[in-house]
Amino acid sequence: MLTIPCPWCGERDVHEFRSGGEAHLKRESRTDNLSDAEWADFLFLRANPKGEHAERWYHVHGCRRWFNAVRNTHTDTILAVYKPGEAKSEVSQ
Amino acid sequence: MSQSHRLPAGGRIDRSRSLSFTFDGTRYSGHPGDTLASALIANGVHLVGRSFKYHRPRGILTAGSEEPNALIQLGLGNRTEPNIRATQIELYDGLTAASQNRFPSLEFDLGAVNDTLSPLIPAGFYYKTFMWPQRGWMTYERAIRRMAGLGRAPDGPDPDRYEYRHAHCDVLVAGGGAAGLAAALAAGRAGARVIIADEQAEMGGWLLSEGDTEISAKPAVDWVEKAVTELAGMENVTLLRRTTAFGYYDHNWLGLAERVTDHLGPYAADHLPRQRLWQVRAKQVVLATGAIERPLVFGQNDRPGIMLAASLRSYISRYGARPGKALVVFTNNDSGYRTALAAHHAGIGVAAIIDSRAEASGPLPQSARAAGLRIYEGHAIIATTGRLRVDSVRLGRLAASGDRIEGAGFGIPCDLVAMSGGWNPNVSLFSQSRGKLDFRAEDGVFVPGQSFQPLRSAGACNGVLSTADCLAEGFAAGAEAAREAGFANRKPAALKVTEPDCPAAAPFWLAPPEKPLARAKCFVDFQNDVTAADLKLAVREGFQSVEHVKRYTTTGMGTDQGRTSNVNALAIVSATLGMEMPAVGTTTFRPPYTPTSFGAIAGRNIGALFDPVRRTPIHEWHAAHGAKFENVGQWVRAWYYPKPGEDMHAAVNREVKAARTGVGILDASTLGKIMVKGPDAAEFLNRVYTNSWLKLGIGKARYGLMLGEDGMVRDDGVTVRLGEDRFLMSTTTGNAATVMTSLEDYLQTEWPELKVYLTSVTEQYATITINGPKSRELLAALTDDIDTGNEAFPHMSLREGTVAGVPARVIRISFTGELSFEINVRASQGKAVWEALIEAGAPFDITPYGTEAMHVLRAEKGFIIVGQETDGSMTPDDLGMGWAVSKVKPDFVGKRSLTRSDTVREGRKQLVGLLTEDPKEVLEEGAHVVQVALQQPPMAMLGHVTSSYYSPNLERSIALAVLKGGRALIGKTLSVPMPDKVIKVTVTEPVFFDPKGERANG
Amino acid sequence: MADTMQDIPVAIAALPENGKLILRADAQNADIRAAIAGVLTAPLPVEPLTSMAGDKATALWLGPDEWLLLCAEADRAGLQQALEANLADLHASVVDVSDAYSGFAVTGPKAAELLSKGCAIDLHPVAFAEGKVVRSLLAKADITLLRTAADFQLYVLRSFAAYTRLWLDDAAREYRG
Amino acid sequence: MRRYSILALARNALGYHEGWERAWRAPEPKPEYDAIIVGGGGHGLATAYYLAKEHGITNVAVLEKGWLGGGNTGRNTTIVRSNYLWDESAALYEHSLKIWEGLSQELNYNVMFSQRGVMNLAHNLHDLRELKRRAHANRLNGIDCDFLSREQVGEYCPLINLSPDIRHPVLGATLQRRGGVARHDAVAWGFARAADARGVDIIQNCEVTGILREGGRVTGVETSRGTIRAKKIGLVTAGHSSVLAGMAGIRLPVESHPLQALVSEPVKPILDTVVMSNTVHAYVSQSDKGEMVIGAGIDPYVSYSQRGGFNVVQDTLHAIVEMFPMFSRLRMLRQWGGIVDTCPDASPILSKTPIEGLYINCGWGTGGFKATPGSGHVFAHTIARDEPHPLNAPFSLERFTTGRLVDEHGAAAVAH
Ligand SMILES: Cc1cc2nc3c(=O)[nH]c(=O)nc-3n(C[C@H](O)[C@H](O)[C@H](O)COP(=O)(O)OP(=O)(O)OC[C@H]3O[C@@H](n4cnc5c(N)ncnc54)[C@H](O)[C@@H]3O)c2cc1C
Ligand SMILES: NC(=O)c1ccc[n+]([C@@H]2O[C@H](COP(=O)([O-])OP(=O)(O)OC[C@H]3O[C@@H](n4cnc5c(N)ncnc54)[C@H](O)[C@@H]3O)[C@@H](O)[C@H]2O)c1
Ligand SMILES: Cc1cc2nc3c(=O)[nH]c(=O)nc-3n(C[C@H](O)[C@H](O)[C@H](O)COP(=O)(O)O)c2cc1C
Ligand SMILES: [Zn+2]
Repeated sequence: MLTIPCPWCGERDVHEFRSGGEAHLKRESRTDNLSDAEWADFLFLRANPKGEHAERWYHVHGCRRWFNAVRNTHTDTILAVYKPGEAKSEVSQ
Repeated sequence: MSQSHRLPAGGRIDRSRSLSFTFDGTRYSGHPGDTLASALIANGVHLVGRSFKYHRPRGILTAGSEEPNALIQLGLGNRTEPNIRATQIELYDGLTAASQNRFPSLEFDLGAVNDTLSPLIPAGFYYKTFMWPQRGWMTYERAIRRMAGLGRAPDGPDPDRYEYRHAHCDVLVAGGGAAGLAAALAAGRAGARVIIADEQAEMGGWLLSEGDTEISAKPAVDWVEKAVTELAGMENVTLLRRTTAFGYYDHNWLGLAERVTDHLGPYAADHLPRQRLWQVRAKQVVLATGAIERPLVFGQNDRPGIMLAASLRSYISRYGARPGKALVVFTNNDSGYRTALAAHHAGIGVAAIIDSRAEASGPLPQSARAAGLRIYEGHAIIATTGRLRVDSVRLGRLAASGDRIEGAGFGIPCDLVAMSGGWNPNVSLFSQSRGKLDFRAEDGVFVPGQSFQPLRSAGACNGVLSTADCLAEGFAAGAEAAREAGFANRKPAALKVTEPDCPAAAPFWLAPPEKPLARAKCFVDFQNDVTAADLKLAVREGFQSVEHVKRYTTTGMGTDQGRTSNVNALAIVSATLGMEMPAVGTTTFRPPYTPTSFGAIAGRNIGALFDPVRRTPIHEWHAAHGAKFENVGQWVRAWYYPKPGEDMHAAVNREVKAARTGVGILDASTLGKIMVKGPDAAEFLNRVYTNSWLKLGIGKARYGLMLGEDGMVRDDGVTVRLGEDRFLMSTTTGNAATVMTSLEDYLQTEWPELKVYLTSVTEQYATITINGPKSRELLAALTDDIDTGNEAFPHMSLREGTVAGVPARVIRISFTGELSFEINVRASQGKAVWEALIEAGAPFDITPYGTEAMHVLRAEKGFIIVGQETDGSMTPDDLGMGWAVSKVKPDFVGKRSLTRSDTVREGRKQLVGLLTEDPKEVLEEGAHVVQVALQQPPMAMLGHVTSSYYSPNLERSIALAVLKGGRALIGKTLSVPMPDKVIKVTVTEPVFFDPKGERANG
Repeated sequence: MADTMQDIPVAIAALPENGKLILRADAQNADIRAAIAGVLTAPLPVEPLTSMAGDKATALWLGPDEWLLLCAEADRAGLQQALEANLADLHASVVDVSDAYSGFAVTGPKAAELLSKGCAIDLHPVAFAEGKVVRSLLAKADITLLRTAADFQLYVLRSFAAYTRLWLDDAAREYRG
Repeated sequence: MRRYSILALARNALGYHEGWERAWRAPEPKPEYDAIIVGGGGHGLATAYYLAKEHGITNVAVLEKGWLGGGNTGRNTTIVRSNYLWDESAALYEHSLKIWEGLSQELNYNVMFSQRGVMNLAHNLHDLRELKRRAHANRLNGIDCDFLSREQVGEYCPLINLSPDIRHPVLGATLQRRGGVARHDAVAWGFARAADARGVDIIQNCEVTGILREGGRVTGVETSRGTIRAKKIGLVTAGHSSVLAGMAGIRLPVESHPLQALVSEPVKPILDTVVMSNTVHAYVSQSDKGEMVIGAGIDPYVSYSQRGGFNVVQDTLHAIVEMFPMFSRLRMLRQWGGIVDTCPDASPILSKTPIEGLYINCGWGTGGFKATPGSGHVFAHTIARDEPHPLNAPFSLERFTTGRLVDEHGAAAVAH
C-alpha cells in the first residue's frame, strides 16, 4: 500500500489521494491549429513507462492540492514529489 | 472423560481446571493452555480429518499455524468456521468441533474411493477427460464440486463484530520468540514506539517447548516471562498476543489480525470485537518469525500418528501430552535425537531412531545411544502401514547414493512417527516485502537476502538455529532498528544459554519408497494430496517452471500455502530437472501469512456503516409526510409522496399536475453549489463552460454545459453572477465532487495565472424550488423585501432578501418550463422555511413533489438529465444543444474534440422525442428502437429510450430517445421490439409541452 | 458506567453551533497577511497542519491558501464583513460555511484510540500535539480534525453528521462494556 | 499430439503414468519465422493456434518472457460473458463465447467452461435503467439475456442479501445463462498444446527486448535468447503493451494498472453462479475447488508491480460481506494482482499499426479473459490477411484519432 508524501501535509495513505495520471502533458490553449492526431495524442496517448514516471496526484481528502510525483512504476518507490509549476529535473536529482 | 494420553506432570497447562469439549459429537476434556490439537492428543485422538482429493485419513502434523492436515469445522450455526487448524484453536469450555470433508463419518468416508482410484487420477487428470459430451462438464462438475471444498460455510449472517485500528510505530516486531522478544526489549529500552505481535496465545515461540534450554542458568520460560513483564511495563511498547502479521505491503505498511475473543468462545463479552485488524505504518520492521520444521518425504508419510519431530516435543513439553506409546523417529539431523530423548524422558517408548545419514556422531546422538535407544544409521522409512493410524513403519538400508534401498526392507511396529528434515526459515513476510532470498546450499534453505524495505530479519527466520544466536540477533536487530528510527541506545550484553547443540541438517529430499513411486504415496503437499510422483509427472509433461508445477499439481495452493511442503516440492522438481534449486526458484509468497477472516478485513464497514447516507436538511419533513425515497449516489432524495390509497402512478400524476396548475414544492438541496470568487471568475467560467460568460450581468443567471476534453457532455447547471468577481455555480447532484476536483485541477495546474478561488457550499444551503403558476403569489406572501413581479424579477435572475423572515437568495429559473423560484437559505433554516412555504401554500393546495415528478416535468419540456440522456458519448449537438456552444470563444474545455471527424459525422445519435401509437403505453427506459422489427434477432438498432413517462398534462405517454440520425427521422414511424410485442412509435421533437416556452412567466 | 468524568474512557458530543468561514487567500502576500491578522488579532497559521487562536476566531490551516475560521455564532457575520472589508482590494475569498459542517468533540483517555479505528493519522501526542489540525478521513467521511487542550474536535459535512455520529457511537461500544 | 481421454488415462495408469509426453515441446528458437507472437498469454497462444489452424501459417513462434499464462491469463477471476452494450463489443465477445462453448473438444483439453450463469445486480433506478438498456440491446443482438426481478434474484441465488432495508438494496438483475467461468490456466495450456501440435514453436523464458525495423516495416525482434527474424509480428503482451510498443516507437492510448483478486479458503459448494455488482463494487464466484474467487477493484495509479493497495481489498470485502453476510467468517487465503492495460473507452485494441507487419492486440483491461478464443481468432485473421476481420475493424488504433470510441464505461457493467 503506497504512502505518498504530500508536499504540504507529509506522508499519507494512498487512499487520501486521487491519481491524476501522467504529468507535464501540455494542453494547448489554441487547439484549432492542432491536427486530429495531435489532439488525440494529448487526449489519449500516454508514456505509461515501466520505470520512472512523472505523475499527478490530488490530495482530495487532505489539503486539496494537485502536485506531481516521480515514482518507479516497477517498484512503486516514490522518488520525489514537487509542486505544480516546478520542473521535474529540479527534484529528480 | 479421562485424558488417557496426558502426561502425569509438566507442560504449561492449568491442570487445576478442566474444560469439556466435543469432537464429532464425542465429549472429551482438556485444560486451559491446551489447543484443540493438544487436547485431542491427550485424549488419544489422532484421526482428525480427511485430505482434499483422496479423502485419506489424516492426523495432526504440527503444533503451529503451518498445520496442513488437522483442519476442523469449529462451532455451530452462524458462528461456525471451516478449515480452522486444530493446532491454533485455544480450548474453551463447551467448544464444539467436527471433522470435515467426509461422508458419512470420519472413520468411514465414501470419498475414500478416490484413494482407490488414485492411479487413475494423478495430477491434472481432469484436463484430460470429462470432455464428452460437449455440455457434459456441467454434470461432471457438480459431482466434482461436492467432493472438493473441505469445510462448510456458516449458515447465516455473522453475529460478531470486527474492529479496525490504525497504528504508527518506530519498530514493529513480527514474532515473539527468542529473537522477537529480544528485539522488542532492545528497541523498547531505547525509547522507540514498539509494537510486537505474535500469533500465539503466549509469547515465547519455541522457547515454550524446549524443556532442556536454559537462559542465564534458569529455564528458558523464566526469561520469557521476565521479558514479557518488562515489555508490558513499558508505555512505549504495545504487546499483541494472538495477533498474526498477515501482510507486508509497500512502504512498510503491515496488516495484523488480532483474535480478540476467539479463544473465549461463547464467554466473550458482548462489547468486544471478535477480531481486530491492525493497520500499521512502521518506520522499521524486525522480522522474527522463526523457522518451520521440514517433513520428510517417504512412502505413506501421511498417516495419522506421523508428525513433525519438534512438534512432538512441543506436545510433550508445552502441553504435557503423550501422543503415543511407541515412537519411531525418522531424521536427517541431530534434532530428531532431541525429540527421541524428550520422548524417552517422558516415558514414551522409543522403538527406533532412523537416520538417513550414514553416521550420527554429535552430542545428541551420543546421548541417545547412552540412553540405550536403538539407532538405524543410513536407513530410511520406505513405507508405513495402518488404516486410520500408523501401526508400523518399514525401513531399509540406503545405498550410498541415497536414492536406492539395498537389501530387503523390514518392519517396526509403532503408533507414532516423528520426522525431522531440517528447518526452513519462515521467510513469508520477508518475501512479501519484496525481499530477495538467498539459497544456503549446505542445509538447502532459503534465507533472507537483500531487502527492499526498511527491515531486518533476526533469529530462526534468518537461518540461525541456536537460541544464543537468536537472542543475539534479536537484540542487535531491535537496537539497530531503533537507532535507524532515531533512538540512540546501548548494545545489550549477551545472555548465557545452555542447550543441546543441533547443527544444521544435510538435506535429504526423497526417501526411496518400497513401491514404484507412482503407487508409493510419498506425500509432499499433505493438504492437497500432491505426491512426489505428481511433481515428476508434471515435469515430464512439460510443466517445468515451478509456477507451472504449482498450478498443474496444486502443490502449495492449500490453506497452508505449502508452508511445510514448498521447499520439498522445489527440491524434488529441481532434482527431476537436474537443476539447482535457486535456478528453479520459489513460487511467489503472497499475503495473507495465514488465512484472515473477511469479517476482520471488512471491519464495521457493513450494514448501517457500509456507505454513508446523505440526507438533506429537510429530510425529516419528507419522511414524516410519507415520502418514498430514492438513492442518488450517496444522497437519499424524496421520490414521491403517496397519499393514503395512492400508488406511485397516481401520486406522481397528482404531483405533476399540481406543479403545472397550482404550486409544487421540491427539495433540491442536493444540487452541487460552488462559490467562484476572484477577478478572473468570469474568464474561468468562460473556459470551463461551452457558452459565453464574460458579459453576464450581475444578478443574472445562465445555463451552462460542461464537457470533458473529449467533447462529451459531463455536467450542466445554472450559474448566477453575484457580483463583479463572484459567481455561484450549480452542478448536478451526482457530479458535485468530480466537478470540484476538475475545476481545482484546471485552476491549480493549467491556469495558475487565473485569480479565482473556489469554495464548495453545497451543504451550506437548503434549496427549495417552488414551481407553478401560483408560485409567484406564494413567494410574495412570504417576502416583504423582494419584488416578485415579472418585470422586477425576470426569468433567469437573482434576488437577495428574506423569505419567511430568513435571509434568502432567490433565483428565478425553471427546470419544468413553469414559473419557478429556487429559494436558497441557510441549511439550518431549510426545514423551517419549507414548513412556512407549506403553510403559506395551503390556500393554493401546495403539493410537495419528488424526483419522479420532477423528471416527468422536465421530460415534458425535453430537458436532459446528465447521466440519463447522456452516457459519456453525447456532444452538445447530439443533444440538440448546439445553441449552448460558443462559436467565437478561442478556447474552452473540450472545444477541439467537437471538430474531430467522428464528432461531425452524419448519423450520430441525436436526442428526439417518441410517441407511442397507444397513448396509454409507456415505453420501457432502456428499450431500443429499430427501423423495422424482424421476427428474429439480430436487428439493427437505431438507439434507445433514455426517458419515458406517462404525462398527465398531455394525458399520454411520452419518451425521449437518442437515435442515429434522429433529427432526420422526425415524423417517421419506427418500432420498439419488446420480448412479447412490438410497439410502434413516432419520432418527434423532444419538446412535448409548451414548445414556445410561454409558461415560464406564469 | 463510570461515575466521574475521569473514568469515562471516551465521550462523544456534538459541538454547539458556531460560526465557520472558509478563507482563501495567498499567504505569501504580506498585505493579505496583515489584513487578515488585523481582524483575527493573531497571525494566520501558514505552517501546514497548524492552527492559531485569536481573540475572535481560531484559524485552522486546511491548505496552503485555505483556512477554516471558527468563531462564535454571534461573531460570524461581523467577522466575515470585517475580513471582506479589510481584503476588499486584495484577491481573497471569505465564504460562510457555518451550516455546511457539523462538529463533534471526542474526549477522554481513549479518545485517540477510538478515532484511530477509522483515521489513519498518527494521533499519538508526540505526533499530534495540541493545536495540530489535519484534513483526512474517518472511515468513509472527510474530516477536519483539531486537537485542543481538552479534546479532539472533528468537523464533517453536515450530511455526513449522522453517519459520523453512528460510527463514533458504535466505535465506542467497546469501551462501554 | 496424442489424444487425451478417459481411456488414455486408464492406459497410462497401468504404465505408472510414465508414458505421457510433453504437452508442448521446448524448442530452441529458430533464426527466422513467418510470424512471431510476442506474449504467451491466452490471447497470444490462441492467435498462434488460429494462425496455424485457419490460415495455414505454422512457421510461428510464441515468445514468452516468463512462463506461459503467467500474466493476466493466470491471475484473472475467469468470468466469461458476452452481454456487452455496444453492437461492436457484443459481436466480438459473442463470437468468443460461441467458441468457448466447444473449446474443450476443439483443443482436446478440458478448459472446464462452466456455464453457470452471470448475474449483474441493479441497486438503484439508474442501475435498472442501464441494465435494461443493455439487456434489450443484447436481446436484439441475439445474445441471451434475462432480466430478473428481486424475487427471481433470490430464487436464483439465495445467498445474496435481499433485504430491502440495506444501504443499496437489490432491485433486480440481468442474467446471462450462457455466461460462466473457466479454468484459466487450462486455457493457456490447451491452446499451447494444440498450437504446438500444429507446429508452432512455443518458447518460454524468452524476453523480447527490441523490435527490429527497416524502412517502416518490421524485420524481427531482439530477445534475451538472440535475434529472431520475422516479417509479421503480433504484440500480445497485455500489461506490458506500452513497453513493447515503445520498442517500436509507438505511443499507445493505454495505461497499465494493478488489478487485484483474492480467494477464500475452500468450502463446500454454496454459490452456483457468478454474481457481479457495479454499484457496491463486488464480484464473486466459487471455484470448483471451493474457494470464493473475488475480484477487487482496480488501483487508480499506473503500476507494473503486480500488486496493489490493501485498501482496495478492504473496500472489496466491505462490499462482499455486505452482499453476502454469511461470507464474513470465511477467510482470505491468498490475494494477488495483475497488470491490466486499460484503454480510455474500456474497449480493446486489435489493430494494425503505423509500422508495416506490426500488429497489436491489447487494451483488454479488466475483462479480456472471456475474449481469449475470439480475440485470437480475429487477430490471426488480421495478421494473416494484413487487414482486420470485420469483427475487430471497429477496434483499431485510429478510433482514438477520429473519436469513434466504443465506450463501454457508462454501460453499467463491471468490465470483467
Ligand atoms: C485480477 C484480474 C481479474 C480479471 N478478471 C477477469 C474476468 O473475470 N474476466 C475476464 O474476461 N477478464 C478478466 N481479467 C482480464 C484478463 O485477465 C486479461 O484481459 C486477459 O487475460 C489478457 O490476456 P493476454 O493473453 O492478452 O495477456 P497475458 O495473459 O497477460 O499475457 C501477456 C504475456 O506477455 C508476456 N510478455 C510481456 N512482455 C513480454 C516481453 N517483452 N517478451 C515476451 N513476453 C512478454 C507476459 O509475460 C504475459 O505472459 C482480469 C484480470 C486481472 C488481473
Ligand atoms: N534444531 C532445533 O530444534 C531448532 C531449530 C530452529 C530453531 N530452534 C529454536 O527456536 C527458537 C528460534 O527463535 P526465534 O525467535 O527465531 O523463532 P521462534 O520460532 O521461537 O519464534 C517465532 C515466533 O513468531 C511467531 N510468528 C511467526 N510468524 C508470525 C506472524 N506472521 N505473525 C505473528 N507471529 C508470527 C510464532 O508464533 C513464534 O512464536 C530458538 O530458541 C531456537 O533455538 C530450534
Ligand atoms: C481463479 C483463480 C483461483 C485461484 N485459486 C487459488 C487457490 O485455490 N489457492 C491458491 O493458493 N492460489 C489460488 N490462486 C492464486 C494463485 O496462487 C496466484 O496467486 C495467482 O495465479 C497469481 O500469481 P502469483 O501470486 O504467483 O503472482 C487462484 C488464482 C486464480 C486466478
Ligand atoms: Zn496535502
